[in-house]
Amino acid sequence: MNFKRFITTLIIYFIFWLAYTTSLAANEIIMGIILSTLLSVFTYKSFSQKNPENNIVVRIINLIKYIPVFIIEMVKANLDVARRVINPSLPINPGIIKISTDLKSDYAKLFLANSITLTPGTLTLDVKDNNLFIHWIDIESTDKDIQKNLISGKFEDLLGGIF
Amino acid sequence: MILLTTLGYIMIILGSLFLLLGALGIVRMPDLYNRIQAGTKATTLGALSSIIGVGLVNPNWFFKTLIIAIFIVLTNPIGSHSIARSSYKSGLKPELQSEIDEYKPENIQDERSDLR
Amino acid sequence: MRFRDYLSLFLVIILGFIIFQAFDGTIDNGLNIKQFGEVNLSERTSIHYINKDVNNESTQIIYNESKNPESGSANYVTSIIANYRALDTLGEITVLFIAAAGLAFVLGDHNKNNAFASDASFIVKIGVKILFPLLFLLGIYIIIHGHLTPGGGFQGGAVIATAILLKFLAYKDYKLNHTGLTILESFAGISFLIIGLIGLYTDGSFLTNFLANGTIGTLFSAGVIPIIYILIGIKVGAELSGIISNLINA
Amino acid sequence: MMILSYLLILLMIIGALAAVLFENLLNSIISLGLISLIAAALMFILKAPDVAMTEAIIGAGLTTSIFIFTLIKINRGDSQ
Repeated sequence: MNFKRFITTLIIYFIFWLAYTTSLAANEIIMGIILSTLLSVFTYKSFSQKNPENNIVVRIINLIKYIPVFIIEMVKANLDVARRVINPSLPINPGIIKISTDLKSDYAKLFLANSITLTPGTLTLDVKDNNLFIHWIDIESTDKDIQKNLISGKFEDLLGGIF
Repeated sequence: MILLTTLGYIMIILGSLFLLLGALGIVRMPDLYNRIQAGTKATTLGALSSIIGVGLVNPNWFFKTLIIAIFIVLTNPIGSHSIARSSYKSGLKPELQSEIDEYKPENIQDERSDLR
Repeated sequence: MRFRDYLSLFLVIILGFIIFQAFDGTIDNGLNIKQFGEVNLSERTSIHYINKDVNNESTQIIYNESKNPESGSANYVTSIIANYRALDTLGEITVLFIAAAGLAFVLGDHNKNNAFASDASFIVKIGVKILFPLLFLLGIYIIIHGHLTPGGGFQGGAVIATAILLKFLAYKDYKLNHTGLTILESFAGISFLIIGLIGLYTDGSFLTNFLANGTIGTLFSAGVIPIIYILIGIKVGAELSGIISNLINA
Repeated sequence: MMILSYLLILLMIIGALAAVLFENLLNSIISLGLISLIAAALMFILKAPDVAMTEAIIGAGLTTSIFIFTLIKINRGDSQ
């Protein structure tokens, strides 16, 4: 039993429990601790990260850094959609491209794919090994490096730091 | 307190505006993939901002709305990815103007046997 | 006959003895069930309900402060489902059990393949990995807080079944342990009956609330209601998961 | 709130008609899910959150998927 992973899982479940109950009564907290311990005994192996590169403090700092970047990109994406939809000539030039990623862990790839789906003009079609297949609404460049920079450049370092 | 309430209502209105834009996008875009693009982004931010707005108007519910927001952010892109991928695999070709389609050679293996 | 068969025979005999005792008219502490027509109905509906003095009861019930109110559950829908009409609920979960059993009878071959030829895509798989425990925890939360907030055994059990459905959708080889499900289901059903019988012995009517009610609005309150709802949650969750598993793996 | 209820009821009727009129059974099943979802919203408007939760989870989630699995099985039996 990997104690570190177990404790991390337990704490995450407990935070979720606190948010579900939105109460700090002693009964609720005791119940939450008991239940999250039980649940993490059974699921910590599949839920937690195997060998994270950074320690927990760095990961949390990266997570805090990641959230505003993500929200700004999401708002930009919506403004982008609005711009394209309202424009009478419908300026789109779609295509499906492949970019590679340096991220190793599964969760990091998942969050990268989700972030790409929610950022301007891109939609992740599939992830295979180290490649992401992306439907791009307006192909700005055919050069791989520029594509990678434009699509996943903002997230890769932060996500690599979190997971 | 009145500031929070006002902020909450502004966020709800903004959210509905984004949802409206998303609906417009779904009508105007030419093919399924572009429609999903417009739909996902608009519904995610629209639902997110509406639900957090509700949480700001009624602060007792804030953490619960935060949980709903986390679930939306996690599940919405997964769902749209799933729809896009399965329609590609079942043979719906995207309308491509520049003919760039690097996903094509990959679609031979592991066809998931869906309906029929 | 194996040991298991003897054990079940023994349990059935004990249950029959208990029921016979309950119906026996010779026990004289008022707990016996009388013959049809001899019963004074106003003694039978609900003891607390009959003893309540409506005219002079001017105390308001205050959330988180009032102690030992009538049913003790802050969510009055729950107090009806798991207290006043608990016998109906027992019938309802029996109906669900019969439905699940019928489906298992028709389709119950667990050795066949999954309905899907291959795993889902990478994103769905990893997403389910994150979502499954959180949804499971949500289901447990809904079940445990059935007497405080909207929701309860049926809803929470369905949420848990949905979480398991997600696992089935994502992983081709995911299999449920049907023996375990059966044990959980039987345990929940039998405990429900035993709680009812304890109520019959201590307070004279089946499924009475025989525990102290506690302060209304706290987690450990409402006596027997949360226990019944947790058992219902276990039973509903196990049955719905069994239905899903039968449908997919048959 | 009244107008919203009427709109939702109208949508429900449209969904029910669609469920009957669609040629493809998969479309009918999805319309049924839509009906359940709107019914859940209506239950919430009528201040019955317990029923709304049950309707949303069982009606829109579990029943739809169970119908779809049944459909998969029926189609498989046809082809063989």
